[in-house]
Amino acid sequence: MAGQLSIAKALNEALRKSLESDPKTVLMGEDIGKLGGVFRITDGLQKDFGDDRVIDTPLAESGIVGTAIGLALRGYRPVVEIQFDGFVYPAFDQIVSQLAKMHARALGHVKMPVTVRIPFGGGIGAVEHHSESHEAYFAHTAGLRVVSPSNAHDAHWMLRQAIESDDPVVFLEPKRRYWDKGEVGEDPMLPLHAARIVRPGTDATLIAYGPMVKVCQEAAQAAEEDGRQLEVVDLRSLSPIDFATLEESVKRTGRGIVVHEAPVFLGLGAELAARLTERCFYHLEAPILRVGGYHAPYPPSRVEESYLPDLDRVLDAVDRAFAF
Amino acid sequence: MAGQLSIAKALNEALRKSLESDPKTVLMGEDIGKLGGVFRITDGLQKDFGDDRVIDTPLAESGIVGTAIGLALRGYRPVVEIQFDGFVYPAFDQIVSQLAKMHARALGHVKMPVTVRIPFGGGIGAVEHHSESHEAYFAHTAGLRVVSPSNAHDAHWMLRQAIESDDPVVFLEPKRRYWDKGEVGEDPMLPLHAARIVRPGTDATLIAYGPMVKVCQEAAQAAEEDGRQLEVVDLRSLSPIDFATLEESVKRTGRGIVVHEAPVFLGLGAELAARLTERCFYHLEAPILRVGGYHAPYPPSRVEESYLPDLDRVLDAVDRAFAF
Amino acid sequence: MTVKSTSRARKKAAPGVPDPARAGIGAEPELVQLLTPEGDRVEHPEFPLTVTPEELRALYRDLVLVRRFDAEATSLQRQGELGLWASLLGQEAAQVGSGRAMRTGDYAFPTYREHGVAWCRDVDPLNLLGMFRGVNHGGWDPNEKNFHLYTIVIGSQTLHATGYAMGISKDGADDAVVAYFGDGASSQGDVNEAFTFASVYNSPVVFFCQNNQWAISEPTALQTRIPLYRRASGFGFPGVRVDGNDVLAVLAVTRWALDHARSGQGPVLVEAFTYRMGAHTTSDDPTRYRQSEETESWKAKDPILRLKAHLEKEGLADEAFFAGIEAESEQLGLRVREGVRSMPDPDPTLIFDHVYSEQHPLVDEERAEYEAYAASFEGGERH
Amino acid sequence: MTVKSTSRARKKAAPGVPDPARAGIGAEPELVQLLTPEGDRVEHPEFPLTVTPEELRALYRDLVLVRRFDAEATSLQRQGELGLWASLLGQEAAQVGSGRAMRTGDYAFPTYREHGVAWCRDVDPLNLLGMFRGVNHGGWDPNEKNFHLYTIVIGSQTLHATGYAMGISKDGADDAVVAYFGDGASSQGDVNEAFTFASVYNSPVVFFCQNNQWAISEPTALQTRIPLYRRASGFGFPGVRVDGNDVLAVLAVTRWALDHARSGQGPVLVEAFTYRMGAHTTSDDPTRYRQSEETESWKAKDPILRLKAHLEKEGLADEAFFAGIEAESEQLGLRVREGVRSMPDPDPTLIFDHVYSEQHPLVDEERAEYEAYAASFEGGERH
Ligand SMILES: Cc1ncc(C[n+]2csc(CCOP(=O)(O)OP(=O)(O)O)c2C)c(N)n1
Ligand SMILES: Cc1ncc(C[n+]2csc(CCOP(=O)(O)OP(=O)(O)O)c2C)c(N)n1
Ligand SMILES: [Mg+2]
Ligand SMILES: [Mg+2]
Repeated sequence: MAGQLSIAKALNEALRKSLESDPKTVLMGEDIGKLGGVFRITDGLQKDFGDDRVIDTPLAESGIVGTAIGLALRGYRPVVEIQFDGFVYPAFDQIVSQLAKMHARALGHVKMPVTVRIPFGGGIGAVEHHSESHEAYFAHTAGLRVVSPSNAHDAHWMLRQAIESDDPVVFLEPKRRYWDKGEVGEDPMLPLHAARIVRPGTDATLIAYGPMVKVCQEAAQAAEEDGRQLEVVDLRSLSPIDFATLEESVKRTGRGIVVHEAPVFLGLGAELAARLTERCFYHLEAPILRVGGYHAPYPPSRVEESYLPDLDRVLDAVDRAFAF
Repeated sequence: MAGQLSIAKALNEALRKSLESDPKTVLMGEDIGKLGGVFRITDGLQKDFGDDRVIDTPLAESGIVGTAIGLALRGYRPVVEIQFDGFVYPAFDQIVSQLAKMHARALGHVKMPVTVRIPFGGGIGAVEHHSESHEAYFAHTAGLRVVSPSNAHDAHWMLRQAIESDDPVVFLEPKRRYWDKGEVGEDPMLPLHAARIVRPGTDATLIAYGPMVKVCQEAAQAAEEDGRQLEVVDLRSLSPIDFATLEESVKRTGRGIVVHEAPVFLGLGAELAARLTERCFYHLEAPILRVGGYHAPYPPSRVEESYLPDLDRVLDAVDRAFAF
Repeated sequence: MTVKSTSRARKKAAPGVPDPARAGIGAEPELVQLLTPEGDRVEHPEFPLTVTPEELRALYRDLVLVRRFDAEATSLQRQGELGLWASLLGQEAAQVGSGRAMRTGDYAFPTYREHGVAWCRDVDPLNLLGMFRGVNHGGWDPNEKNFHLYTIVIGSQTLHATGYAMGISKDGADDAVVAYFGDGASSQGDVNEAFTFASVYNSPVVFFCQNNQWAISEPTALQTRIPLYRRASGFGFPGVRVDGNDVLAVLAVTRWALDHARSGQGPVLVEAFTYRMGAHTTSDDPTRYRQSEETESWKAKDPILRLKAHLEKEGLADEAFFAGIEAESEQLGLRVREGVRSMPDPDPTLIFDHVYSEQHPLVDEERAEYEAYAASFEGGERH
Repeated sequence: MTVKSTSRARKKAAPGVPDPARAGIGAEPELVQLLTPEGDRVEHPEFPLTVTPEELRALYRDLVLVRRFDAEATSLQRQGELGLWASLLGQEAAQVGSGRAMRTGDYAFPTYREHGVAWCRDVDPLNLLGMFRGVNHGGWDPNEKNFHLYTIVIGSQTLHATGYAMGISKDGADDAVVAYFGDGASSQGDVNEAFTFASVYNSPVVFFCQNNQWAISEPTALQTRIPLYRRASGFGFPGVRVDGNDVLAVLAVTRWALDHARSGQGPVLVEAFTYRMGAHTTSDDPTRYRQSEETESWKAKDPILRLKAHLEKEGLADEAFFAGIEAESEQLGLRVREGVRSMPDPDPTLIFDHVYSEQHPLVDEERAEYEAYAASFEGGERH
């Protein structure tokens, strides 16, 4: 790609490339046509590819995912946009009972190359239902792949890889980072489900994905001033998880801290902590700690900063890890 | 109650008592009237309380939960039956976005005393969608309380306590144990959200709920022959979790093994392992291990025995815990 | 069987198939209207209405004040006092007409745009602004004015309304419920399930659909290929399309519908045919998807102008009256401005306050952690 | 407005309100029938049908063999060879009539009861039994015979069918889809969303509702207060109620509907008015909720007897023919019995085989763990 792109633009380019390279690729969703989606991720695509391939749908999420499944059965490769995280639940049955299970039900005779794009997470000062992090529901669901990019390069290439995958992929877009810019390289560099060490360190491992990677990088930066070298791992893939990379890192540093916006209770950090503890038991100087949202509905925006993990809460957890 | 009751009968009696004691209690669901529900849990109740209080509904789960919410707003206390675990997903939006959040949305001005009864779990040789363990979806959702009894006494009293609660409760019934009989005492003995040590032991703590409690008790029995004293804790409440009881037990035994039918990956065991490790770090002889379902759709019934945790798989985990 | 026979059958059926192009097209014979855009009263055989001059003036006052409140909120959003606003501009008559048709004991289940209904239910306008400012998610007591919390997840509230109506039947009360929703919402499974429950249980609920022609950027033709009010016929209850910019017609039709519902005849679908004059919300940009000509053409149907024209033609209101309303709306604007600006930010511990109504150890624990953590900052930032 | 006016309006509307008691009541004027229960041919102006004696005999054969297969499966369940069976007894004509109306390129989306449709699509009956025996969840290749997997979650498949039909339109093909569902399913949000998508996109899908009067223990009146075929009118496409026990009428109506759909006129709803003669499934006990009189009364409308009567009256089939069918159905029964009994149990590692189509580290890891664990048993149980 030419130079620096925002995550939003990198996604838009990825959809364009996918529409160009495979005539069976179709986009479906609410307001994705003329409007280009409420976040403009599909901006200009209906104009260029026609409303037969960039399809504005009736206002019904179960209908969107359910008909996408039917299109996939007919040989299409639908990319579905859910307008906001909080509006995917009406489609939950189609995602969990149909999309995720169809391949197994058919003993492999049919494939479900459906990508479900969801802008997720908070920090944008929105009203209720527009700031949720529900990745755990999908990651717990066998049959789905769940990924989330943290930067423009990954946003572009991971979306293309997700669309090319013959399995259903829930693609979680860090909406509050849509306008962050970054270089988009000429090739993906990593397979879809590999984690990436975005900052090497020796004293503790910060594990994050999507919007929290940036927070962890800032925390690591600040920690350096306190003389602590924190390693930061961008998970990228939430299901499956690249435990090999994580295990190597945590065994090296002896400490792990998982950071996500989703509520801590049964959030992704629970699985990361449980499994890494099992794999690294004798290397741990402290338990794997978790920094995340509270067990409460996402709060009104005027207090969301207190709900969301930030640099200070991450460093507070680092202190606790060292205090053990 | 008079002597030994099956779990099914204990539940039926609990519903009867609730209908008698509070005129605002109403039961809603598919086939709960003349048929008495596919598991006969509501047997005879429509006959005795009328179809105005024991309501057969149209075949639409979102409609059932959504109208139950409306009835609650009007001052009723609905007890909803979802016919099988796999059929709750069409109601997921109403449960997660409405039922769970209404109290907070109203800053406490309205209450949601709605109980959602769901027969859950496998082992009954059923077809697809009839054997799922999806407790993690609900436990991860703030605003809901999630409980599951393992015996007739708890089935009876916990259901009555759930119905009396002013918060929404997801009540998970261990369907494969419906016909197990047990004594039902004259009073609950424990608050709804307390765990119970059902077998004291010194060497390791087995943590289970619902259908797996029996398996763990049998495993503890067998382990005794190998000279191992396993403590068995019946969680009873999945959200909130009685961590005080668990922490005390695991610190005492130094080992913990969580057993559930749900897939291990992001199952309830993940949260239990992560939190207990944090609380008991220096007392652990081994990581908290998990025995559960695999990351796969619930399999055809002819192979479900290989999917479900059993005595041998629990003891295998115990061996691994001791081998650390 | 021959091809001939099937094709004949097809020809026979073809007329029965409605033309998608007709979806949402206005000025249909079945559109109930009692006041023309020019402000002239017309009669409708099924929906006669007698209103006193006082009532007419009161309705005019509602319309003007509601519009003023809405305009104030829009500018407060521009000034950064609100994070978002969903304007009802153009839909005042649909909301005031239906709101004024309700009795005190009736109950309204709104979307996020029913500011005019809230006004008629006597809900303090400032209550509506909390969620748009981000200090709460609604937070008022729905039972105080029988006006439920705003619902953002499209369609959900129609089931709550139906359940509430089922409760009314159980209580043997003669109240009724109005379930508000939009043209886009008509596609949601929940709304159609509400139609089924309400019709099967014959519940006292009026489904009030404001067809404002748009669901964000999507025209109604993307939700239905026939006029929306006809949806009701598929579920076995009456549907009526009313001129949503005619406050008198909306009042008459909604009164009839509520009476129909409360008298044990079950649900009614009212389609108020109107127009969203502004953006979907303050974050929306309608120029990307609709022609200004369309918006212009609807200006001529403005709900306030036509009632004003009527009052003037009939000499039912004088300068003093209009001046009085002007002054009153200035007052309202002022009160709203000051009220919003002085709305305090909530304490962060609000996060933990109403997750459950009963004690919950995890919430207590996280609250305690949060408070200890927050306390550690006393005396300035750490980093 | 006066009470008088509203009450007048109410009286006017009352007739428009259907009587719930009428829901699902049969023998209505609009019921399309071409063959009376006595076996006499009648004409229907909109659905003429010319069938050759060969076609009639072929349909009779289908009906008999489908019923025989179903009976065999029921007894195999009793013998413990199947864990469950959902019998189609009584619905043979609805399924054979619609199944035979389809072309090879058309596509069927069944529930869990469409054994007769599967038969017409030339699906090996043994394929259907795997999920009821518990050796798989379906497992056949849907694209081999354009017959999708059985769907258990009520209503879901109507959206898959609609999406598939959207794909047909994109391909510019003239195939069509039949989406099967039941009277109970008509209440599900998914089914009504399918109606919206299909009508808005004008997709070539026939919604084929077998109204067998019951959803487990619930009569159709609990799902709708008017005849189900009228649901279509609320979405703007044609609905037809056909005698579901009349294979000729179902054939004619479904052919017309498919032709209507494939010729670019969009969806059709066909309500096949029939009856579930047996239990919901082998685990159900209908004596708890319905009268044997009702079941008896439907015996007189048996789909097979009426076609047999017709063949005999018209002298279109002789003893030899009927004897031949008998022999053939014996053969089928034998083949099914032996086929089921010799169905091998799957290897437990099937659990891991098709979770994903591409490599997945967690599944690989759990498979390896399972295999190592299973291996540890070689040489007998541990406890
Ligand atoms: C389930 C769900 N999906 C998507 C959205 C996002 N959204 C908010 S308003 C809206 C359009 C609603 O249109 P309509 O029902 O006509 O009401 P209007 O906004 O025109 O008043 C959409 C798609 C939502 N709030 N809920
Ligand atoms: C979403 C969902 N809810 C509940 C069930 C349980 N269930 C299985 S069949 C059935 C009744 C279906 O009735 P109908 O649609 O009339 O089809 P029929 O069985 O009569 O052929 C029910 C409630 C289910 N399979 N799926
Ligand atoms: Mg609209
Ligand atoms: Mg049925």
